[in-house]
This record gives sequence, structure tokens and C-alpha cells, in this order.
Amino acid sequence: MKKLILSTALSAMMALSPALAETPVHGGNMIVTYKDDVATLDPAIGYDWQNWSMIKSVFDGLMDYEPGTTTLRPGLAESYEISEDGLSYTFKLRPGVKFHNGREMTAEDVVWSINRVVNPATQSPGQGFFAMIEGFDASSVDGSPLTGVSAPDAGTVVFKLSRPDATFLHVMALNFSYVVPKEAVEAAGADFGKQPVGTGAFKLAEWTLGQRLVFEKNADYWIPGVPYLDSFTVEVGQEPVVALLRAQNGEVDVPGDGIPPAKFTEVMGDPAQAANVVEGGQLHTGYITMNVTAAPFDKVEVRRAVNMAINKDRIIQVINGRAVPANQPLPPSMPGYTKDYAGYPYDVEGAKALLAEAGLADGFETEIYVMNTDPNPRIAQAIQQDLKAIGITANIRSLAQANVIEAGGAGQAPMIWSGGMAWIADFPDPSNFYGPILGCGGAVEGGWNWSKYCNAELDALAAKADSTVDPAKAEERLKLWSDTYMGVMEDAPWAPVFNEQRYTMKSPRMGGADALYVDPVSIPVNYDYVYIKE
Amino acid sequence: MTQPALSAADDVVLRVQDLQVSARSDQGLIPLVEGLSFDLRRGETLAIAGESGSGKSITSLAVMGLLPAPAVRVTGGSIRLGGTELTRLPEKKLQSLRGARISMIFQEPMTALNPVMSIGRQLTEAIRAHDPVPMREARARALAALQAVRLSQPERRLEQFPHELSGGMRQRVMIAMAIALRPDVLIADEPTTALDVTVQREVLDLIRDLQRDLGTAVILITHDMGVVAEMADRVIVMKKGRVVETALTPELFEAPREAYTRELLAAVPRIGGGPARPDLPATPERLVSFQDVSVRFPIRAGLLGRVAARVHAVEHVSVEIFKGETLSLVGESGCGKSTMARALVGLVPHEGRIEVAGTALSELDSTGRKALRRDLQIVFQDPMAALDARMTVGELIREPLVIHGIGTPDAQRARVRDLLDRVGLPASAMGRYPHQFSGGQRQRICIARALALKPKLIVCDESVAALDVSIQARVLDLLRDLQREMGMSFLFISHDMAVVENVSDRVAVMYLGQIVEMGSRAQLFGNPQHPYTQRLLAAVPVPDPRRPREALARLAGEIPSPVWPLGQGPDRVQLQDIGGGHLVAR
Amino acid sequence: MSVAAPTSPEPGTQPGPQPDPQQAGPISAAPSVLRRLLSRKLALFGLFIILICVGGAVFARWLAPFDPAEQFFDGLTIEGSPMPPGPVYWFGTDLLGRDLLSRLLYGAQTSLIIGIVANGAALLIGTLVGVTAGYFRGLIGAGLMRFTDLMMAFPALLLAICLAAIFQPSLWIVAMVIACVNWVQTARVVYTQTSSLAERDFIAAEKTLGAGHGRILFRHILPHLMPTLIVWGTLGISTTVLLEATLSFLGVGVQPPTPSWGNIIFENQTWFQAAPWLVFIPGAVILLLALAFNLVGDALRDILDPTQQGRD
Amino acid sequence: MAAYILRRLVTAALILLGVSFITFVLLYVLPADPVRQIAGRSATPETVESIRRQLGLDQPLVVQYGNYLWNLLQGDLGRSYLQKTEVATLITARLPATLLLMVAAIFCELVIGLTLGVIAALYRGRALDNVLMLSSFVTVSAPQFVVALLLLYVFSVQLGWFPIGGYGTFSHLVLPAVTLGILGSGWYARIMRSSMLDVLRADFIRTARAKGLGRGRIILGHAIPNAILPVIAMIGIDIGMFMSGIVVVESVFGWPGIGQLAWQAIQRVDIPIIMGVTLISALAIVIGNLIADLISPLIDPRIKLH
Repeated sequence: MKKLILSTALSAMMALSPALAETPVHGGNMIVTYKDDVATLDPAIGYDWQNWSMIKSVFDGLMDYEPGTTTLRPGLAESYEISEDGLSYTFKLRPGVKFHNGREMTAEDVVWSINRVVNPATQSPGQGFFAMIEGFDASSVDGSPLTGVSAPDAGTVVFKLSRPDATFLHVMALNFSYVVPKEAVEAAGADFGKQPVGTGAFKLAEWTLGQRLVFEKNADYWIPGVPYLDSFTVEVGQEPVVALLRAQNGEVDVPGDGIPPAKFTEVMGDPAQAANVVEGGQLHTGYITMNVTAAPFDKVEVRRAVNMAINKDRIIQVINGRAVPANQPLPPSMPGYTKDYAGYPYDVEGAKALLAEAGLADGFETEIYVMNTDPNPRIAQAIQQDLKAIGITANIRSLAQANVIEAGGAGQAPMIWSGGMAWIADFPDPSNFYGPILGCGGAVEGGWNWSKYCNAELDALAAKADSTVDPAKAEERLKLWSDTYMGVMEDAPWAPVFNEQRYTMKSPRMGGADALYVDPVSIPVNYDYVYIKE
Repeated sequence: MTQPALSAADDVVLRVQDLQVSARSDQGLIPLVEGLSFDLRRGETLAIAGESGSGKSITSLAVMGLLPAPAVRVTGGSIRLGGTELTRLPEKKLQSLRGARISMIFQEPMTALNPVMSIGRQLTEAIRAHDPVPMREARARALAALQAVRLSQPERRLEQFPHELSGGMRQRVMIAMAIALRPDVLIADEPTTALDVTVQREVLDLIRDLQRDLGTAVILITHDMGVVAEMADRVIVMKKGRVVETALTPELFEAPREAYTRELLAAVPRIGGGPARPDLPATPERLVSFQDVSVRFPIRAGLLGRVAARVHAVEHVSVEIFKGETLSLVGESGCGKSTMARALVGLVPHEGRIEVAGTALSELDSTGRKALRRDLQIVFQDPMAALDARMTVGELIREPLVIHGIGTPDAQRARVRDLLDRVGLPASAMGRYPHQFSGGQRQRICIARALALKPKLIVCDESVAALDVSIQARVLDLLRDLQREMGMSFLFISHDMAVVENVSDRVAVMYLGQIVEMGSRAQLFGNPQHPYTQRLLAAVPVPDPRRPREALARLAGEIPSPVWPLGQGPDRVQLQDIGGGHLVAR
Repeated sequence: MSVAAPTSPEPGTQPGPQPDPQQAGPISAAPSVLRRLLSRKLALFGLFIILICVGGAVFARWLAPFDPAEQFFDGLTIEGSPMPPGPVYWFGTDLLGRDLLSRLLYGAQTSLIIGIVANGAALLIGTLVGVTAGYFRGLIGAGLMRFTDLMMAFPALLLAICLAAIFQPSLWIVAMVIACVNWVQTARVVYTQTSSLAERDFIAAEKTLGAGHGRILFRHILPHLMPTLIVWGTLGISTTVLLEATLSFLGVGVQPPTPSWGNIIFENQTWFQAAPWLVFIPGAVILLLALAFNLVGDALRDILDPTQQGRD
Repeated sequence: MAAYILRRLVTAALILLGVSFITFVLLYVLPADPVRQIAGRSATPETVESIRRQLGLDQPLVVQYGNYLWNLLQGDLGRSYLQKTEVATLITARLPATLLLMVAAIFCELVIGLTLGVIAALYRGRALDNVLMLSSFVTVSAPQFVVALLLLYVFSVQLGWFPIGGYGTFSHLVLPAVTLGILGSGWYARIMRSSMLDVLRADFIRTARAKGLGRGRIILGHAIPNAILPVIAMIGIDIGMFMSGIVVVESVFGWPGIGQLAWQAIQRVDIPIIMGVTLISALAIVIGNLIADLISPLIDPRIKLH
């Protein structure tokens, strides 16, 4: 039996970025704005861009990440043990952690919370992440308690898995596995998302529907000294352009939707404003899917030709240079990224030759679906022009998100530009880019694998990678993933286009490492660790 | 209220000298009134008589300073009110005189009052515009003014809106408004033209009484020589903007100096003055018969919109029209006479039986109805409203021919020319539009259109009421000629007893939807039996200034409402033959 | 002389140049309407603008300096911003580096069809419903007006989105959606006017002449509705052109890169500060077209109204 | 009167029924699956089916609609699929803002539109008339977003007279209301102008002059009250346009109205919210029209309600 105990040295957290010269200051209120309303703060339900990090601030999971990084660290668990076979995880809970309602959190709460997410009555969009836990197949349908989760004592939680899974610890850091108090959930019923009670650094103080949410510091937070802010206010329903105007006017600390395209050059052109801009990578890839089950994209030559036809630099220019070209599904900051892979070159002649090889020298007509919010239709038009250069006439269908997703799931869309709908990783692990969107499991009616690409060999490879749980074999595992994605690129069901860079703005008074404002996990802001300088 | 000193020597309150009013047009100034002069003395009634286009109304507006500037304005002469020259007075000063020292009553009481303002507010506003008294006092004065014009229930009227009052009541309100501040001069522009005869009579009486009580000088603008004879001390006859003749009233009627005046007087229909009617055959052929005809309009109310009450517009009327005769229906507004006409031509549904040439209307199918249209035509009161303003006269007259598919286009055009000729209009009228014609000409167009199908019966629904007397006379002549030549019948609907007397073979008097008296012309005018008939006759103004004027006994109240709850109705009037087919209600 | 005081003297029967009686009648109406339209300066100006727009749309292929869909490499700055108006791109370029002038010329094709055909169809449906309900009354009339009320209460955009997702998008679908959505207000107004017209004496006169419903409706009621229809029609042009843009954005109708004046504005509206030409030039073009139609409509309304004759 | 209102309310209920049915059918045939949105990317087909069953979305259309109506009758608008919150709660939180904005905006429309219309009518045919009518055209043709942002930029950012968006105080209300007021005023200006021209020719205006009233009194006291009726009828139509056109202005000014709620719900097929918002806006339109009809007789006593 191999045992691994992680130190819970809190000092390590304070030293999160040694380069940081200033010491954090306590107090103050930060104002953040978003265009879209916050739907829910229920960790089992919330799956949006804007509520993701708020949930992270209100709740905690057994696992957590180093702020501003993709490095796992224990959260509510003080330590954990993984069995030799990788099928059993034992978490020792941190003692004395209290919910916002004052009650101390116990192992029972963890068990109850996990069961709640898996229970179909909860209708959690994250249910599928827990498929590796023993008893999932039954529980996910009938709502009975998972056989694979138990609490032998108040301070211990034991998970039994039905298959080894290297992503399990990431899943334990995922919002969906966050711990909620049973009594509060039962009291609030379905409205728990509007009256959240968690263990996190902040508690919800006020929620005026459609206007603002105010989060207050949780003085009893189990990490001493955290958070730094007394409170933060989220104002919703604000047009990004207007939010930026307010930020420029000093009324807003962080415009949550970032810098709108129309303002980007203006902001970057002004050194004073540019100084407030924070840039960071995201675990994001923008890609074109091609439906491999229907002509003409059933021919690999055609798909490769598309890969070679896309002028990625031009597309990035169109979005004001706010991305880097992508040549594979994984973004560069993701472990498992194949650094020495050159990808398909931009080669119009080569693409034409490939088309000719496929017997489509005269090109063909097809459709590209795109979500109708800027800049996606523009990107689609740039793609359209590139395809035209090799003889492919792609008619654009610009639709509401739900309609595009439906068309993709039903396999009606020959091509889809993914922008706006997919894929920002749920957790920083290469497996997150495979399962539902490239694996056979997603290539079903209604599934999210819009290419309908199903390669059994690669699926097996991916399964092997995921069952490689031994940390010592981490490199080996990443290699397996790299191979998988290289295999995908060989078959070219996607044409990866770019990895978006996130540019955000913060007011000059805001302190904390830049990484906190472009936190790859706590998107878009890690509220717990930022602070106000004055 | 004391008057500022006028020239005490001659009591002249208003002196108009060599007045010239012109309209601006592309061709320069077109004179509308030229060289008009007159003096108006305190307590005097001066009538300005003339037909449309004579400039009489323009004169009154010029005195009021209400000419539609800048298009129409005073271009010469002077108007002096007391010592004030009005033509050069700035608008602000004029305002303070208008309504206070000169006021005016207009022809159309339906439209002259603001429909969305209560009577009380309109009155107090007029008072307070000149005399900034407190609201309560203004109200008291408004009430006094309403009492002065003998309006029933004056307190209630203050709260009411114009549409809730009858035409006569509205005109009284107008008069109350005009005299509330005891003006020196009251201009009454055709004050009774739009009113029923009995009401006209009452209003005229009222104006005369008020004038006597207040000593106001009155300028009476009218086309009705009967009214002139009854009211005026002096008369100015105008034609095309110029004065034709000025005289004291008795002199004018007895010995008119000018040819035009004589023509005008000759054109006035007089009771007893109608030409003899050709005899009808002894056993006349029946063309139309109304048998127990009723017309009722539902009034819906309540949640489900059920019929809650009905307007009994026509009640159990039985009457016949013979070939070649003119039957007149007389009565005052709202008595149901027009409704009967509309029922006959199929514009409103009816109960009972209407037969035309032996066939009941209700038994006709759509082809039959269309064929019937060729036999029955109607000429409405207001020719402007009855003609589609967007069609040329040629198209309008041709229309019935096109509808019934009579003749080739060329033949149709030829027929239109014929018809225009028949009604005395030039062929060039074909290419023009109705608004380019005068009222009389328009009515001729309507008649020409009605004639196009050579109908057997023409319904004339107040067809001459809106016309000038001379034109009215010509139209009546035309109708008579047509009848003689073509042998058609007329159902002549009118409130004007004199006109009726001139054209009818037989007359039926309607009151509240029922016929109260019916008989030949001689029977009805020679021996009126029903009190209502007598009343109607007594009210007619007579163009004879020496005929004694008796004030008309006023009715106890307004005419009763024809609205009855469902299942109820007015008592049915029984007609009794008092000899020779003279039917009278008992 | 524009004063119509009821007491002013009647025009009477002054002799004047009279048309030849043989020529009188509706046959001669059309050419004279055009002639009189041409004699008015403002209407002429309006017609001129409309002709330019129509010409631009029809001959876009020859007039446009560039392919409207071509994204030029030099059409964007290094930072990806559009180019302001200049010697090469007269009206500047858009966010993808395409020539704005060419897009406007081609966009005229879409926008004119929307502004004229769709708007016209909406007007037609509205008139049909309004006239039917106002003239015939009864159960049909009540039913139609209740349906109109229902449509008025129904969110138009939702209908558009659903149709968008259900049908293959095309220009004609947008035209249809706009017609489906925009007829309601016209129907209401026409209904009110028709009900009052139906009560007028001249309609009663027509009935007594034996005129059928068709004749009364087409020869008498409709001409009297013209002024209203002209006003609603011309005001509707700019709103429908903009509505088309909303619909394109929702996925109904013309899809990128096909330009339309409305979607040029929509695509670029957030950029109005950074690249004002992208919003204000197409905005001005829409306004100019709407204005041109309004000028012609006003003139037409006066010309068709015989009581206004001689007042040009 | 009471019977009239009652009858109108019954009609209103029927209209709402019709609206709800059409909306329901449209959403049913809409090619977008709300269950997919709920279940997320990683859901198994079993989970998807289970959620579909829970929401009753596996039932035939008629049954689903019947259930919806049954709940509606009990005052239950259902729960949002994605927010899991009562639709009624979501709407009541936002409705006041929309209603407030709507009332304020219609007020602005009327003030701007009527003023321009009256002035244009008084200066008929002159340069001022032409300028005003041209500007009414500009407002009708202007894109909402640009006007809203332009006003925001000038008055809030540059001049600092008003807050940059938000909700709560009167000064927050001014700009969005004025924006909508400007955009909608063109129609009113045109209607008011032609209505005024008609009224100014009326006999009773001459009577008022004959009484010796001043020009101002005549225009304010006599002409405008008579000319305003067609405008009132227009308000009824306007409310309809309003409910569908308010989204842009709400989002620019950060106004927490139901427009944004609806917009997000449509993007993600949150059917209960779409249904709820549709019904509420239909109700607002119907009631708005009813109010307009009830106001008319107060202005013009000739109008009888039946």
C-alpha cells in the first residue's frame, strides 16, 4: 500500500507567488460586473462562466488548486490516501471547518453532497463527472445512495472507484463535488441556488435578482487570513462596453466580461490603461468540428484539407490578436500538450491537392453553424473565406446557442465553429478535452461530440491513460494523452484554430498577482486572494 | 355694465366704411368683399342677406378680426367699434374686445362647441378671459346666462358636454356664451339654419327677447328671407362681395329696388305659394307600400353584450307611394323619417313588409336586390358627403351604369353627358372633382347619378335643405320637370314645411317614429288636425315683415327619447280617417 | 392658399383649363400622376434617391469596386482594426477588412427587398385584415380583430427566432417574418379608419346604386385609405430595414457574409466610437432612403387627393 | 362600466390563452432540446431521459400544455430549468423595473413627440416644420444601441450628469427613459401633427377665438385635448412594440428589466421563463390597451365604452 500524505502547511499558501513583493492588505469592497445574470450558486447546478468562481468562493471541495495555477492541493481534506490499485481514496477531513450557518462540517456532509449531485432528481449537469465511483450506474438512474462513498467516521470519507481514474482528484476539486449542508439544502429546496450555504471564504449577503450580489467575508474561514476583501459586489446585466466605460471611470474594479473588441485597440493603445490590463492563457481551444459520419467530411483528406486551409493568423488578427494559433485540441498550458507537434501547415495548394485526392477537386457546398454572438459570426466568415480559397462553399448558419448545440448533437451540422459554446476546461487535465467531445461516448444522438468522431483505438488509449493513477507514472500518462490527441489530429475530426488569451482589466487599486485575475481554474477572478491596495 | 361713451348723438356702435377684404392667391389679391359700408345702432337688428359666396360671412369674420390670416385679410376701409378702429388693432387688443364687446354665434352648433370640454367650463372660460373673477362667481354668471337663454335644468347643463345636448340646446349655450358679457354687438351667423323649424323659432324668439332686454345691436347673417322678415330692422342684400341693396325691412319686402333682390324674394318658398300639382290618375298604380314597418336599433350592454334596449326609430308605419306622385315625409330630426328612407333602399334592416312593385324586399335574393336598385334611388342631404371626393364627376355619374353593366363605355360616356346636360351642368364637368363645384351643383350631380338608371322612385332625403334658396328653387324645378317627363315617383323627406308644400302630392307627418297625420297637400296644409302638425306649420318663418309674430308656445320639455328597454315600446298611434283619406292620430 | 375656412367662398365654377371630356376618367389618371410627381422638386429629389438606391442594387456587380465578401489583407490594421475611409476604400473597411462601399451597394439588394417587398406585404396583410374587419364587421370582423389583438400581444421576436430555427434561412423567410410581424399595427389603424368610412354617406350611396362589396372596397374605401397607407408604408421602411438586421442576427434570413444595410449597422454598432463610419454611413443611407420614400409618398398623397389639386 | 371591464378582461384571458398556446407550440417544435442544456455535456443518455421524464417533457404536446395551464390556473408559472427558481420570483424581481421604465419612457415619448408635433403643426409648411419632421424621421430610423450608447457616452461619461447605467434612483431612470422617448417620439410627433392640423381647422377653435381667448389658451385648452385622442390609441399599439424592443436599452443601461431575463432564457431554451415572460408581456400589452381605452372617455366624453 502506498501512502501519500500531503502537507497542509498554510504557509505554503501564503507563498503562492514568491515574486509578489507587496503584502496583501485586508478590507474593502471590490465591484465586478457581468453582462449575463447569475443563474444559481448551487454548486451542483451552476455551470456558467460567471458563477463558476463565485461558487468556488462560497463553497469548498475536498481538493483545491494553488491560487492562480493549475496545481492541485488539498482543500477540505487535510490529507488523502490512494490505494495501490488506485480504486480507493481515503480523505481525512480538516477538523473544525464550519458552514456559514455555524455547524461544523462532517464526513456525512461530504457523502450526502456527492450523492446529491449524482441523484438524477438534482438534475446536475455535472453528474457525469462522477461515473468512476462505484455504484454510479444505479444511483444515477434511481437516486439511491452511491455504494462507493462512505463515511467511516466523522473525519474520514472513503471513495471506492469502479475503475482507476487519474482525474479523480481533479473531480474532487470540481464545483460539482463541493460540500453543502444537508439541512440548508432541504430547507431551501430548489431555491438553494439562491440561498447558498457553504464553507467558503465568502458568504452571500445580498442578492437582488437581476441587479447585484454581495458576498461578505467569512470571518471563520478555515484558512486564516483569507480572504483579504471584506466583501465583493457583483453587478449583473451590464453591457461589456458600458462596463468598460465604468471601469475607465473608476466605478468598477473588474469588468468581468473583459475588454470588448470594439474597445480593445483603444485600451491597448493607451499606456495608462494598458497598464491595468492583465493577460493570461486560458484552458481554451477554439475549433471547427466536421461531421465525420456524413459526406464529404467522412473522407479524412477533406478534413485535413480544411485544417490546412485555415489562415489562423488572419483569424487572430480579426479578433485583435487576442489568441494564439492552435494546432491540436489541447491548449499549450494544459499538461499533455505536444510541444513539438507542428500541426497542419497553412497551405492552400496542399489543401486543394488533398481535396483533389478525395475526388472533390471542384470543391463542394456545405454549412457551418455558429453561435450568433460577436465575434463568432465574424470568425465564421473568416473561415468561410479561407474555405472558399480551396473551393469549399460553406454557408453560414448563425443561430442561438441552444439551436447550434441541438444541430450539433443531432449530427445535422456538417461544420460547427465552437466559439462561445465550448470548450473551457472544467479542470486542468488533458482528459477533460476528450471524453464527451471527442470520444465515442459523446458521438451519440444528442451528445456533445459534434464531429461524431469515434475511434475505438483512441478510446482505449484514453482509458488507459486515465487508469494510470500512480503519480510516479504521471509523465507516462501525459505521453499517453499526447498520443491520443496526436491520433485525433491524424484523423482530423477537428480543425483547431486558436487558443484564446484572456485580457481583462482591473482598477489600479486592485492588488494581488496578475494570475489571480486570469486564474485558469477560478475563471475569471479568484475572489479569495485578490485585495485592494489602499 | 356701463358702456364707454359712444357718440351719444347717433347711438352708432359699429361703423363699417368701405370695407374691402381680399384673399391672397397666385394671381394676386382676389377681392372677397368690396366697398361695404353700414352703421349699426344700439338695439338695432341689421340683417346681411345673401347666398353662398356673397361675402356675408367674410364680413362678419372681418368685424370679429377672425379672418384666416395671412391668406385672407382686410385690405381697405375701416371698422370702428365705438371709438376704436378694429382693422389696425393688434391681436392682443382685439382679443380683449372679442367675446366682451363683440361676440358671435355660429351656424353649426354641433361643431362650434368644444366636444371635450364641459358646458360650464366653456362658459366660465369665456367670462374669465375678460373678467378675471373668481371661479365661483364666473360659475354663477354662467348659470345666470344659461337661465337667460331659457335652458331647462341649467345647473345640470353646466356639468354636461355638448354631445349630451340637442342642437337647439347647444345653440342656446352658444348664445349664452355670446351674451354672458353683455356685448355691444352680437353677430349671429346663420344661427338657425341647422336647426329644426320649431327650435329655429324658439331661438329666434330668444334672440329677439334678449336684444330687447339688453339693448344689444345684432348683425344677423342669413340666407333665409323668412328669418330676415321676422327679425331685422334693416337689410343689406349682398351678392358676390358687393352690396346690392340696403333698405328698411318692410320697404325691401314690399318694393325691392334691385332685380337680384326680387329674384331672391321670388325664390323663397311660401306656404300656399306652391304651383298646382298635375292630377294623378283616379286609380293610381301602387309602386311602394310600407306595411307595418318598424326599424329598431339594438343597444347592447352587459358582460355578454346582450341587447339591453332598443332605439325605436320607426314604429309600425304603413304608407303607400303611387306611381308618378310625390309623397313627403315631414318631421323634425330624430323622428325616423330618414330611417324610413334608408330602410326602403335597404341600408338598414327592417321588420314588417316593404313591397316595391309587388315584391317584398325581404324575399329578394342578391340578384333581385341588385335589380331593385335600378328602380330605387336616393339623393342624400349633403352632396359633398355623398360623393366620393376622389372620383371625377364623370366617373361618379357613370358608376351606376358600370355597376349594372349598361351600355358600352362610349355609350356610357354619352349618357353621362346627357345626364349632365339634363341637370344643367356642362359636359366639361366630367373631368373635374366634386369639391370644385358649388353645393347646388353637387346636388345636381347626385341627382344626375340617381337618374342614370332611370329609376321609378327617387328618395330625396333632405336633398335641398343645405342649398341656397335660389338654387333650392332651381333644384325643385328640376325635380318637378323630371317627374313630369319621366313619370317617376318621389319620396321627399324634409323638415321644411314650405318646401314640402311646394312639391308634394301627399304629405305624412312623423313624430317619434310614427305617422301622426297623413293626407293630401290640401288636406294637411288647409286643415291641419294634429297638434304637432299645427306646431310645425306655426313655426315656419314667413317672408312677410308685417305678419304678426306670435311667440311659439314652448314645449314642456325635450322630445321624449325613442329608447325603450327590451320588450317595451311606445304606445301605438291609431290613425283615423277624418274624410277623403285624411288620416289623423287620435 | 392653405386655409380651408368653412365660410370662405366656394371655388365655384370658375372657368379654367379643362381636360378634354373624352379624356376624362381613370384611364388618364396614371400618366398625369407621374407627370405631376415629376413636377415637384422634393418628390423629384426623392425619386432620384430611390433610383440611385435601386440602381446601386441592380448594378452593384458593376458599380462595386470590390467583392463585398472579400476580406482584404490590407483592409485591417495590424491590430485588427478596420480602415477609415480613404483613397482605396472610399467608405473604409469593416471589421473583417471588407470594403464598406461595396457592401453597401450589394446590401441595397437585400434592404430594398425588405423595405419594399416585406414592408409592402405587411401593409397588404394589415390592410386586408383591417378592411375586412372594418367593413364586414360581424363575426368575421370580430374574430379578425381579436386575432390582431392576439398578435399584438405576442412577442414578435420569439416568433422570428422560432421560425428561424425551423426554416432554412433565406431572404424570403425574413420578408415573410417581417410581414407576419408588422401587419398588426397597420391592421389596427386601417380597421378604425375603415369602420368610420363605412358609415359615410358616399358608401351608403354606392350601396344604393347596387355596387358590390368588391367595387366599394376597391374603388371607394381603398383610395381613401391611401394617405394612411402611404404614411405607414414610408415610416415602415426604415424600421423594417432595421428589423431585418435583428432577424439576421437571430439567424433568420440573410446570413453572413451577405450584406444588408441593417446588418452592417448591427455587426458594427459596438464600434461606433472606434470606427464611426461603420455605423453612421449605413445609418445615413437607410435614413436617406426612408426620407426619399417619404417625400415621394407625401407628394403622391397630395396628388391622389383631388381636393389638394392646384396647390402644388 | 364594470361590465365593460369585466368583458374586456374575459377577452384578455382568451388572448392570453391564445398567446400561451402559440408560444407553447412554437417552443415545442423548436429544434433545441432544453434537457440537453440542463444535463450538460457529460450526461449519459439515461440521465437525459430521466430528466426529460421528471420535467414531463416526454409527454405529448397536449398533455404538457394541459399541465402547464393547470399549474397556471393555480398561479404557478413553473420553475426555471436552469436557475431552478420559481419563474414568478424571477419575473416579480424584474417586472417593476420594466414597468417603471416603460411608464417613464412613454411619458418621455409623449412629452417629446407631442411637443414636436404641436410645434410642427403650428408652423405648418415652414422651415421649422420641415426640420422637426425630418428629425422625427431620424429618430424612427436610428438604431437603438447606437443612440443609447451615444447618450450614455455624452451625458454620463463626458458630462457626468447621470450615472453610467444602473438602477435605483431617479437619475438612473433619466437616460434610458429619454433614449426610448427619443426613439419612439417620431411616431407620436407625426400623429400629433396631423391630428392638430385637423383640429386647428375645427369650428370650435374659431369659437374659442371669438370668445377672446389667447393663442396659448386655445392651443393648450382646446386644440391639444381634442387632438390627443389618436395619440392615446397609439399608446396601446406602442406598448406592444415596447415589450419586444426594450432589451437593447435595458442592457446598455444595465436596467434590471425582464428583457434581459427573456433574452438569456431564449438563448438557452429555458421554456418556463420564456413562457412566463411572454405571458406577462402579453398581459401588460392587454392591460395597457385596456387602460388606453379607459382613458379615452375621460379625455373625450363622447366615447362610450361598450
